[in-house]
Amino acid sequence: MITQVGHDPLDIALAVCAMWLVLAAASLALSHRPRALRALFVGGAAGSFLFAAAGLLALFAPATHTTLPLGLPQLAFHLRLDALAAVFAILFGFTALAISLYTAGYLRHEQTARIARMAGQYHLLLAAIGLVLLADDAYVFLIAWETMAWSSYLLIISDDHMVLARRAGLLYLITEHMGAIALMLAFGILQAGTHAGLAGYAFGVMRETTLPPALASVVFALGLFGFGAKAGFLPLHAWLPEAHPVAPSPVSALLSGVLLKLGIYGILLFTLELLHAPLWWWGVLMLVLGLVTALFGAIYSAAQNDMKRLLSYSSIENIGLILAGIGLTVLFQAYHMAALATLALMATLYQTLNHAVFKSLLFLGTGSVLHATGERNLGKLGGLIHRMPWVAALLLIGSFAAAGVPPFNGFVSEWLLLQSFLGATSFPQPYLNMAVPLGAAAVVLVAGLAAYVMVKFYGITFLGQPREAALKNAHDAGFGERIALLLLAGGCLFLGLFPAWTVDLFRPAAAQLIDPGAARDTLEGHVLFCRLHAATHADYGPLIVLGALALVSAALVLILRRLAPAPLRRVAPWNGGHDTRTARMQDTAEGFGQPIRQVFAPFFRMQIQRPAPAETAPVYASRVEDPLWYALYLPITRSVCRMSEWVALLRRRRIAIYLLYAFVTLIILLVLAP
Amino acid sequence: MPLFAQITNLLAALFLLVAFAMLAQRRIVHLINLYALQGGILALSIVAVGYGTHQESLYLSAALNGLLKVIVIPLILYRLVRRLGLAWNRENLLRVPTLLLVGLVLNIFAFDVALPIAHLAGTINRDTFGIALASVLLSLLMMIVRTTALTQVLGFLSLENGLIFAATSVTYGMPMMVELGIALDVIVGVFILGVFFFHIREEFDSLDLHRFDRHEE
Amino acid sequence: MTSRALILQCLQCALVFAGAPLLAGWVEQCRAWFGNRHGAGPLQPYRVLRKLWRKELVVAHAASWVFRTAPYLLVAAMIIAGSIVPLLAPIVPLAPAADAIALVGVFAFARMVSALAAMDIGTGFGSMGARREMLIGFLAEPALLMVLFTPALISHSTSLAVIVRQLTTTRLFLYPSMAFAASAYVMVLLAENARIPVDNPDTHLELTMIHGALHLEYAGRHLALMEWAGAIKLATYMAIGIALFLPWGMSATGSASGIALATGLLAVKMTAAGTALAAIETLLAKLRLFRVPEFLGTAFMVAVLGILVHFLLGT
Amino acid sequence: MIILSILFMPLAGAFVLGLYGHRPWAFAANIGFSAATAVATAVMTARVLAHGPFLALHDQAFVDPFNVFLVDLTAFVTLTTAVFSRAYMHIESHMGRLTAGRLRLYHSMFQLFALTMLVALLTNNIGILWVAMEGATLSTTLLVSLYRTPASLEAAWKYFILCGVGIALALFGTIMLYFSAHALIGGQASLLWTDLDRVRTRLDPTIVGVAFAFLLLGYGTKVGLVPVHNWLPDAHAEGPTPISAVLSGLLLNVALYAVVRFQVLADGSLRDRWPNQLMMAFGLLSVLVAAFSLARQRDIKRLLSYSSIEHMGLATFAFGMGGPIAIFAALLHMTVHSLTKSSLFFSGGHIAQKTGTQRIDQIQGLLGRNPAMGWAFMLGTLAILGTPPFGVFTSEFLILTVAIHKEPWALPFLAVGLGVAFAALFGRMQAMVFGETRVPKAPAPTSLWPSFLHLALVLTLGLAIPPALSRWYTAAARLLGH
Repeated sequence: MITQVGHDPLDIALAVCAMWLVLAAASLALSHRPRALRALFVGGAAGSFLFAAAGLLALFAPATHTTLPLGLPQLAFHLRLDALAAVFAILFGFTALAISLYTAGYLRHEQTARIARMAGQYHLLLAAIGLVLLADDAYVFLIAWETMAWSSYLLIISDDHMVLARRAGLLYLITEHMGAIALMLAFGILQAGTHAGLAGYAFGVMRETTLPPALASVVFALGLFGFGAKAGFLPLHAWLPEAHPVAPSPVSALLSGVLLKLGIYGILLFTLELLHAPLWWWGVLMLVLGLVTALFGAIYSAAQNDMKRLLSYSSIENIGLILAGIGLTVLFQAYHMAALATLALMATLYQTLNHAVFKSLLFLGTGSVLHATGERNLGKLGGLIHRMPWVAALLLIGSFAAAGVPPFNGFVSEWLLLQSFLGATSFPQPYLNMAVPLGAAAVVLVAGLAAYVMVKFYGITFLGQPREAALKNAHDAGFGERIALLLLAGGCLFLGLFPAWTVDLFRPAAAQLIDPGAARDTLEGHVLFCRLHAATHADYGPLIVLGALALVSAALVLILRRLAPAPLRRVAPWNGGHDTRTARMQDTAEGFGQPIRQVFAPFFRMQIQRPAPAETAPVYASRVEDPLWYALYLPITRSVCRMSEWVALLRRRRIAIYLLYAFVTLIILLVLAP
Repeated sequence: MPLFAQITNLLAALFLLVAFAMLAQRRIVHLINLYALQGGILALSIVAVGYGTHQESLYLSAALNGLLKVIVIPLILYRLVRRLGLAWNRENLLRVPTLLLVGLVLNIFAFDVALPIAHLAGTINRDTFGIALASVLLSLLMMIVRTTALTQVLGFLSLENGLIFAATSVTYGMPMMVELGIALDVIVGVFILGVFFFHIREEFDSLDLHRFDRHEE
Repeated sequence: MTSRALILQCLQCALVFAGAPLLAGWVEQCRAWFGNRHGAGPLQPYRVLRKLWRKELVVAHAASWVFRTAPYLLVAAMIIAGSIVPLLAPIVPLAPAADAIALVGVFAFARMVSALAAMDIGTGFGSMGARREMLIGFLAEPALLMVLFTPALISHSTSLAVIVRQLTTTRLFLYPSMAFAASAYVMVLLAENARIPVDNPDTHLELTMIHGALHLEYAGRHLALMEWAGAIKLATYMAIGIALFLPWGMSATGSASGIALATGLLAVKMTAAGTALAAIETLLAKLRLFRVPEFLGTAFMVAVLGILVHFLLGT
Repeated sequence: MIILSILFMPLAGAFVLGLYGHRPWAFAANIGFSAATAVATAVMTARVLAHGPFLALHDQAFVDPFNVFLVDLTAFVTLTTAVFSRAYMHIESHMGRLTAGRLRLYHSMFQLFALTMLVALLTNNIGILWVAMEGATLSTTLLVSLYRTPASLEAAWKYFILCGVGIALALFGTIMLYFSAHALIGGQASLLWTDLDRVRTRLDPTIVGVAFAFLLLGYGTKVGLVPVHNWLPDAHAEGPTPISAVLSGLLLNVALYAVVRFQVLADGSLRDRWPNQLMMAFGLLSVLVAAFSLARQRDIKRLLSYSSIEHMGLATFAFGMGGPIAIFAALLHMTVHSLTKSSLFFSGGHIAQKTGTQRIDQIQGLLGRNPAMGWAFMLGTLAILGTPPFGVFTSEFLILTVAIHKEPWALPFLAVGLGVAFAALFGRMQAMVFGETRVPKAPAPTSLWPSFLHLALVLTLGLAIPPALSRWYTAAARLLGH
């Protein structure tokens, strides 16, 4: 425990935000010096480190706040760094540290103008994210939130010559803006409830006020929509698989690793902090929505053939799990089951942190693959483990983590989540008792699918034989990128092996949002294992599992060396006697996804192109489309178009008609005049 | 009722009649004549009001209006018509009876709106307010149904007549400065329109408004 | 933690490690008998292992370190799993390492390792086997978890040791929900261990095999390890089933006599379970691959019914 | 005196440039006269800051917190537009689109237009206000048709007729107001706003109700309120860009200013919320219709003009809601909209000039060749769409805040309007700014710094409102709200 702090963590964090802004401005000045521009990213990384450190300091100190002399006349900028924000500050700082380092290396071969543009936008985005976490009134929050949206939009369309990038960027920004409007309304209603005028926009005042349930539900719904647009759960997910593939890989990592999490932060802020008395059905709604999203994401990611699309659907899946966790937390909280609420909250936060780390790792890894091969399509990769040993080894860790198997980090949060599901059996409503535990099955199904997806992702990219001749020239990641990947893989291992220590990071947040006593007692543990005292009792000791794995395998190796010292001989693969000289004998990405498409066929909107029997160069292709796109997005677009057509009918090409409008309006006004 | 008030009411009725006539008139030259007539009636009614209320400034106003609307503007318009070769052009007006019927309905509506207001008025010739409103609405209607630029402008000018009529007969005149300003605007407007017509004809070969509605979205 | 517990733990590890092939052999022997064949005897797996041991280690050119480390990791993972399940007494020092959920996780880890290893060479069979294996995995896991939830709800813990202690130390009590759980568990066991009707352990025929395809490129001691890991997995699943559904006879205190009795009883239970497995396999026919989801879906439904029954009838 | 000097500068400018507007130095002289006007307004502002509001010229002119900042804004935007116009019109005359005579006309009318707007703002006499508004229409009619193309003639014609009719209706309203006040005040003073304001509670509600209908519809035509907005897109699209900038940035504001002045009187007289409801209805309708119209525009300046309709609708709605915060927000909205929209017209004008087309689908990849132009346009679009940290966000935020308190029924409409407008306008902008570069290299230097200057001001207003400005807004809100 840190006792004496030299500086207020909030000041440090603010200074870092200011520094990022300065770096963004500096990119304008240095726009012709590529080395200096890349050095900016190292500076940004240092800032990220400080930000994470500030978060860590803030965890163990009482929340600090301050105001800046900016903003509206009766509403100066309120800033605050509390325990919840601190958790996300650590997440953000750590992830951004790795991503900044990675980017410094990644941009080595880019054009100077592009580096300059990215450097400016990237650091602006970092500053905006930092400010979102520090914001303590709705005005600052919205400013930071929207600045974050459009600066990330600019990053997404860095390759603006691609039509797809522009389309994706537009979809993203429009979704975000709709969300922001909803948030503005939600904050407005919250503020109206405080009866404090503009000053009611300060979160501090909102925390003191309790809204009547009906209004609170409206706020909740608007907030869920607004933050959902950012986090990307159903049906607001459509921008995710479009934007991630076209964005530069570090940006995808930042999007998936941090930006989605801020949606989660917002939902936590709304449901547990600003609206204090959650209603039980909010929890159920989020739980169902979360599980549906998770299943959707998992199924769809299994059907993808593009590395980054696959990963982005996997992000949807993880966001779904996180949302389910929040749903459980709120459900427990609504029934005042503090211990279980704490458990579910910790599962949520754990999952959030995990996903940030491993998904950034995976996206950065795909970035390196993309750099080395110029290929995003899984069907044209393969065998990269020989060419890119570093990336392959580190991404293996990431894949295991994403698949949620012990002793890696993905499993810890899954375990906590399942345990909280298991506790969901003593609600006053019997049907909740019966229905909620079934959610656990969905979680496990999702985890199983995630493992499937990760085997597909890793196996097809890195294992097997190269599917294209050009892959033979692939090179491993450079130094900066390697450091970043190492950092994130280390993060995965740490989070996986030391759950008890990680959980300590969440205690202050749980104490802030739920109950200090429960936060202290629900989970305990030490370096070897962590122990649960909620409705169920259980232990999990990943370090023991890993130790045993290592010990037994080492012993086996030694014993077998001694007992069966047969020499190793390299031969051509056997393959049941079939020819293996061509890499085309391997499963394609589509082939690997086939069982999923078969099993979940009703969920897909599929187009399959089957070769004719006599074709000499047979091509099999399948395209999986999002049914929600057709069920929701296109109809909305169409109805807007129709509306605007109707409105366009008002333009009649005749002055006489326009005069008639004026005339009729006048008559109407005169009729209506009092 | 004093005599001048009776005269004002009579002039108001004539004013309205001319407005109806303009609505139904097809030939441009006749339209201009009617406009001049309306201007004359307007000037006379201002004189009557000035006489009845002993406001000398209204005589000036009457002179100004008379000069402008009986002489200057009609002259300009005649010249324009001649130079544009429109003198005997006639417009295709659809269903004059229908139009007049609509005008009648408008009239009733205007009187209905004006009634409560007229009751409150302290001035003597309060009933003219309804007539002013009616003639404004009729002029608007005329602008809507006309298809050439020149006739539309005539509708506009007649609308302006109605306004001045309202200003003088109902309220015994606006302050002089305002009246002067209004007059200035009207005369500048007419000049600009004159310039305009030539450009429009140059570009479109016609003053028919249907021709130039194609640049829209 | 007493030294007795430690001894017990070591004993259990050894028992699982060494005894697993025997169980596999016994099942094969029973199948042979049911199929009117003589069979090679329950010790046959040991002979196979010894033969593979001595053979030259042949590895494909394209194989990377993933391929070569996988067998060791698999055996290690299975041994860990086997040592956590209470076998003779509900005293397991290693229990804090993993509860029932983590146990499922360990199996998932092993599955992923074997699937990745199979894809490493880049042959058609390898990746086909990998995807089928993963398919069965994600279908079976929810069912397995629902099975485990029933006893976990009864005993308010997911720790296997706690569950077993709860089930053995209270006086004999029949939980109707457990009957559902047990039948679902059997179905999951069949799927997870590549038995008929989901997979045929005897064949390497490409159209039918799932599990076998994963081993296709392995030879020598690697193959031996893979086979051994499979045997341990089967034994562990049997042990879990016995611990959850037939825990009676375990020694509550871990005394020497109790352990001896428990060992004897375990041998009887295992023999019976092996025979039953062989009988099931003989009676059923192999399903088409895309019927497997239905099969496992049934298992899931049955397990969920078990939970609902638990809520309905209470404990 | 100071007011006379403010009015004298543009008047002198109109005369001088009417004679010499085609000379090479006329471009600079145009800036000079505008700058002189701006200096004079600054002096007046200083006086207001020091001594408070005052009446002048026998009560015919007045300065109060409401119009003082609009006067400043008008002078400032006129000045920056003159600066922009220097570069822009230079290129235009180089390209042979303007003869000497037309250049003279342009410069002269530019100053005259500035004069009419200043008169409209500063006058206390609602009759003079009407005359000035009509003058503004006349002077800009000639500017809209400056190029004498069929489209511009058509636009000017529409502008003239529709605004002429509108303003005629406003005159009728003015006359009725005069009529109703005549009995109470009598004589010339019945047209003075300050006097009308004094007796506003005693004005006859029946007359004022009808009068307000006429006034709202009349001046609303010039504000661009739906359904009497139809002149606006054409006039903006076909005139020279500097004129579009001042039309959108200033004329609409001045017209709205007039509406609000009358709303204050109507409020006092009617004492029910009829004027407010009317303004809210017109405002909302404008927001919605403009938002949905945006989706179908293919011309860059037309696009911007529909956005103007939307924003004026929003400001009208805010004035309609009433109350200190809403009026504060509406005033702020007028300010930031004026700055942002003129900035957008500056950059948009240069874009159209460089690419030789105003059609959106023929413009692509601005960022590649002319990054400054691309960024100016993109940031301007973001700003106008209410994206923080730009000032438009602040005013929209406040408007929504008040709407939540007072008029929750309007929220869905506002949300839909803002959302659709965002999607439509941003989509168009993106298509122009990003993508493969198709834009030829700039033929002549551009003057984008007015554009960036405006954006910087808007950005500052989004982050913090200077105390002096905030005091003005508050004082104006108090004045209008009583």
